[in-house]
Amino acid sequence: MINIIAILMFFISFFGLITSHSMIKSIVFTVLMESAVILFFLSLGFQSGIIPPIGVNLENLEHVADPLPQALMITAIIIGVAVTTIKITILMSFFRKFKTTDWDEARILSHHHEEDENNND
Amino acid sequence: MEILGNIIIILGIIFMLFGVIGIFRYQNFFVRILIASKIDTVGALTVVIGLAVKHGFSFFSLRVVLLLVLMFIINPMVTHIIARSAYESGQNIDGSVDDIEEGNE
Amino acid sequence: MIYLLLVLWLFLAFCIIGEKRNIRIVIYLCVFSFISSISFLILGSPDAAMAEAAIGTFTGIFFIICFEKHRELRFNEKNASVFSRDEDPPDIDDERAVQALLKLRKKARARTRGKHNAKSILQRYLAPGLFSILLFILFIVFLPGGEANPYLRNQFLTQFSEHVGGENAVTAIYLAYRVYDTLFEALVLVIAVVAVIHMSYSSDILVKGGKPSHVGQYVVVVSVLRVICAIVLLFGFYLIMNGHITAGGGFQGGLFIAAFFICRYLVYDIYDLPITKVIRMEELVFLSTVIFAVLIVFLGTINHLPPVFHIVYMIVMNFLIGLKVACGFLILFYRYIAIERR
Amino acid sequence: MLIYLVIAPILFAVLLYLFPTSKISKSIVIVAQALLVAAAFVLFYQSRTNEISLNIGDYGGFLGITLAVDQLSAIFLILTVVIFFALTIYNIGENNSKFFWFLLFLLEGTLIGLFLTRDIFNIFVLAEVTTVLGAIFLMYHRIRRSMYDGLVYLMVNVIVMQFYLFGIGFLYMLTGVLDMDQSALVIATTLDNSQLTLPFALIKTAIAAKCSLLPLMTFLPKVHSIPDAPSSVGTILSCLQVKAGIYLFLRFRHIFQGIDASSFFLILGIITAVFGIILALGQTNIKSILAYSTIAQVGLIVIGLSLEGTYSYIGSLYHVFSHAIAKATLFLSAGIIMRVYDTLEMSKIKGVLKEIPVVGFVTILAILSMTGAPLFSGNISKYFMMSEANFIIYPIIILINLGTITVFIKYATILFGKMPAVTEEEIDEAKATGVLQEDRDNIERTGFFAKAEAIILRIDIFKEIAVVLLAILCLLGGIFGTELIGLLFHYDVVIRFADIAEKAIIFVCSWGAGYFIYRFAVKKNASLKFIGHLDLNFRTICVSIGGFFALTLLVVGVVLS
Repeated sequence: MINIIAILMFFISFFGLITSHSMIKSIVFTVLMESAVILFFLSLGFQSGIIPPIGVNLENLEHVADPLPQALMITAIIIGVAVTTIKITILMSFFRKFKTTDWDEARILSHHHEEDENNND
Repeated sequence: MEILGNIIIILGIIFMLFGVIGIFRYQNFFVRILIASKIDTVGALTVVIGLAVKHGFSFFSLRVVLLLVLMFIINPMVTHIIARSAYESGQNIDGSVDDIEEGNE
Repeated sequence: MIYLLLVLWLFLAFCIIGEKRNIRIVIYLCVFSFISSISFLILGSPDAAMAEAAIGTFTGIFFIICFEKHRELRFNEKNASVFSRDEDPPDIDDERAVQALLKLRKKARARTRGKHNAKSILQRYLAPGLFSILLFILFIVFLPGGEANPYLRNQFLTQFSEHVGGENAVTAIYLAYRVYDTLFEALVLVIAVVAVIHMSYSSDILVKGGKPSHVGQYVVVVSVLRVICAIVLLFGFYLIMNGHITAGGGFQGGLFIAAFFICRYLVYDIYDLPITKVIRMEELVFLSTVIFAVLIVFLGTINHLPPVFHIVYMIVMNFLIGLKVACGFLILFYRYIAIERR
Repeated sequence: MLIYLVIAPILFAVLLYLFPTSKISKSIVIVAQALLVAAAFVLFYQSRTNEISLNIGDYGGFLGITLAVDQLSAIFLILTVVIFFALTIYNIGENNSKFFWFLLFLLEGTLIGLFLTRDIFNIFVLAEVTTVLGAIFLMYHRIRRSMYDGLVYLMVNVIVMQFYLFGIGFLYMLTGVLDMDQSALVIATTLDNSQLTLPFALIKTAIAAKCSLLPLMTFLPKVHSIPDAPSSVGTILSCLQVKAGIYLFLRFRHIFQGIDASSFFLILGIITAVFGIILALGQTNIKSILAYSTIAQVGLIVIGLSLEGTYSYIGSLYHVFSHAIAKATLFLSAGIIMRVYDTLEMSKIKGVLKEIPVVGFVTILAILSMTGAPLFSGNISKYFMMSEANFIIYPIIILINLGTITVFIKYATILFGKMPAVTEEEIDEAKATGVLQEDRDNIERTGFFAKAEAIILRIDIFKEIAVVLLAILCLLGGIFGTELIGLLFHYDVVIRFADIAEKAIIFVCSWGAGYFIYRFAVKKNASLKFIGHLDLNFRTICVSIGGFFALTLLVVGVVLS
């Protein structure tokens, strides 16, 4: 059930990505997408009354969570935040130059040299 | 001990319930922030005290009490800073808006 | 309980879709991370929950500093384009170039605005919505059935205390079995720091003349933070030193130490951080992390060492990673408050 | 040994960055690079006899991460170090900051890591690192277009890698391991195809975007050909990053053995190649032509890999090699051309052969190799690719080659003619619009100043050495083709002289036909130009990712089963 919620979240953020005109929103939706995947990983082997894989003599216990996805997801979270900071920085540099956060406007503005040349031909 | 703890936790949840009703009841920003801070402080603190009582005298309770102290310090500060910055950015006490920058919808 | 939280989680995503003001989007994002963090905790992974909580806070802070630098970004995405000459001169000095850019912007705006206005909300959202629902349904139809294969889980749970030691299986995997991944993850942070410094506009690499925090007038805040910041630092070191026994570890502890420096910035208005030295330190720590990992794990030394040294290895490794993460986020924070200042 | 090939460049890069002086001694860089090449060749030599593998930490039981070199990894490893060596020579004469070398060595280390690792999740981590590094490298000069395209590149790759991560989540759930070979074994023994459809589609979506297959192909070449980015980054992205996609394609085909989607990828490859050629013909910018022709060649490689048979497999892999080297030659010489002419527009570049004869000559050699002329490496690879094609695929490959020839005839027009002079008005206008101002920061574009200030521009001798070396490699790869294949693939191949003669005739005819097509159909075709400047915006790229995912899911789940 939780994995279905994660998939739903994944596609809600996908919907956000294909509808939003704002760069900030797009960055936020990629963060949401990452969260959805992380939730999916952590929900692998979920059962009610699950306990974290911390302590001794875990091998006898049935309800211990899978430690591997957790370790993987810590890695994924950190990579996610590093990439997000880079994205924010690019966004700021971009905004400083062109004063816009709209994808379409940004495209027209940043390609305008080419466009002019095409019109001249 | 456990029954006492449960009673205190339920009391805390009732405080929170009143707080939530209050937020919807009043329209003035400052009244709302006052009530919201009640949820943070009174409600959450009571629940945490209840937890500590429920677990008795143990290491877990010690940690919970530490948490309680932190909440006791931080929550009022946060409320204070929200209210103050609202005031400074032009929200009047009587509820009218001075020149707060609002993006048009 | 968890389903209730997750429904709220989904609801927040819808809120972000419908919201137009950027500052609110970021606040929703922070709440979103908070809820994810609690859900992760309920799913039995306190380490990931702690990382997510800290990360959510930091991402929010970075976004808000970014908005503080360009106040027009805070509100409506459509309003975020007040282009006045006197206020913020663009990079190009030449008057004609500015005029050309202005004209072009006007043209671009007219073109896109026309497109935006032509469609109603239904037209804008119907086709993408149907497309997303279609993808979702396809996904659900082909969802593989069957239970999760517990092979590696059982292997790790039964063998980690013998192989690596400690009581936290996640830390054991993170620092010993998959330390190769961890090194690359540390590398990504190094790259992010270097990239942010390279790509952001600031007159100097030093943060000299950065913006004072102006929190000094908030007497309550300053006096409370002065007490809190010591606890934050202590808690950070607690997490690092006990990473192998309880939840937490180098990364989470490092974030707390970085938070301590942010408190310090707020309380004492210290913004003359010698950034070049911190960068150098960060990279030295990264180098020593790699070399340490190579010496202990990659050469297979860990299997020949007595179990006590396993614990020592994990504490040292956690400490190095914590120091690295703290330096990295410290540089990021100070860089963000220094760039594009007014 | 294995691990130091990955760790050493990374350590070296960080040490360079820590180095107190801002200028890096050139001899250090070149010695480090030469050592890496030597290490890679030693490793290749060792791996010929038996597969070398290393389980990090010696934990066994698939608990740790395994690195291994087999035949496939070794080929890509050699390719990576050779191209990076050429890039180092190319950049050695330039006044690059240490940040440049930092990025270059990190990219080399992570790409080698990507080719060596056998862990599915580790591939995700390394792919993210290479993406981030590529994006930063694109924005090295921090100007104009590169920021928008760099942001799009970063965002799209991050989204695509989320699909990949989702896929390996399902794979881990089903197989319980993260090791490639073991999961292939588990999949072959215990799982059936209906369970694997979803992870297959998710992972293939990511890989298709990495090697820019059908719906995603208009965005990657745009990124590869950003005029403001250093030409080294275009080379790395176009020659190695795209090839990394091919590598992952092969690896995951091995994992999902049960799902036979080769006919699907065959069709995709054909369509990709055709579209790549049409788009390349519509370009007016020399770097974009090169970038789009990469897409066509990737399509060709995917066709070859989807055919059954050893010869076509070997031919395709050899084509990865020969195409990468020829494309690197062309990209780097385009960098030199850009420096001299200070433009990438074809209409303004004329008479390269007369102005910079070495570069012109090298360009001719590389074009001959790309189009598959006899005696060049492109010929050998295409020969083997076609030797097992059936009667439908055979003419298609010849037609695709004809298209490639037409594209390169268009490209070759820059070689002849007379170099146009710079007028006073142009200089005035450049000063007025601020282009000149911007170029001050841009190290690569100096030709304009030379012209404007009437200085004779001297081309860096190291750049010429690099491109000449690469061109010689193209030629060697053709002359010693069979020996090289024997060395790389451990497989003795025979080339019949009659076939070569037949190919030569077809080749000459193709050149004739290509020239006529170019002369009468391409040269002044407005609609081609319109198609060439088709530009997907960010939302459309996301939609096409989703569309590709749905298509793969439906084809694999419904049509093929």
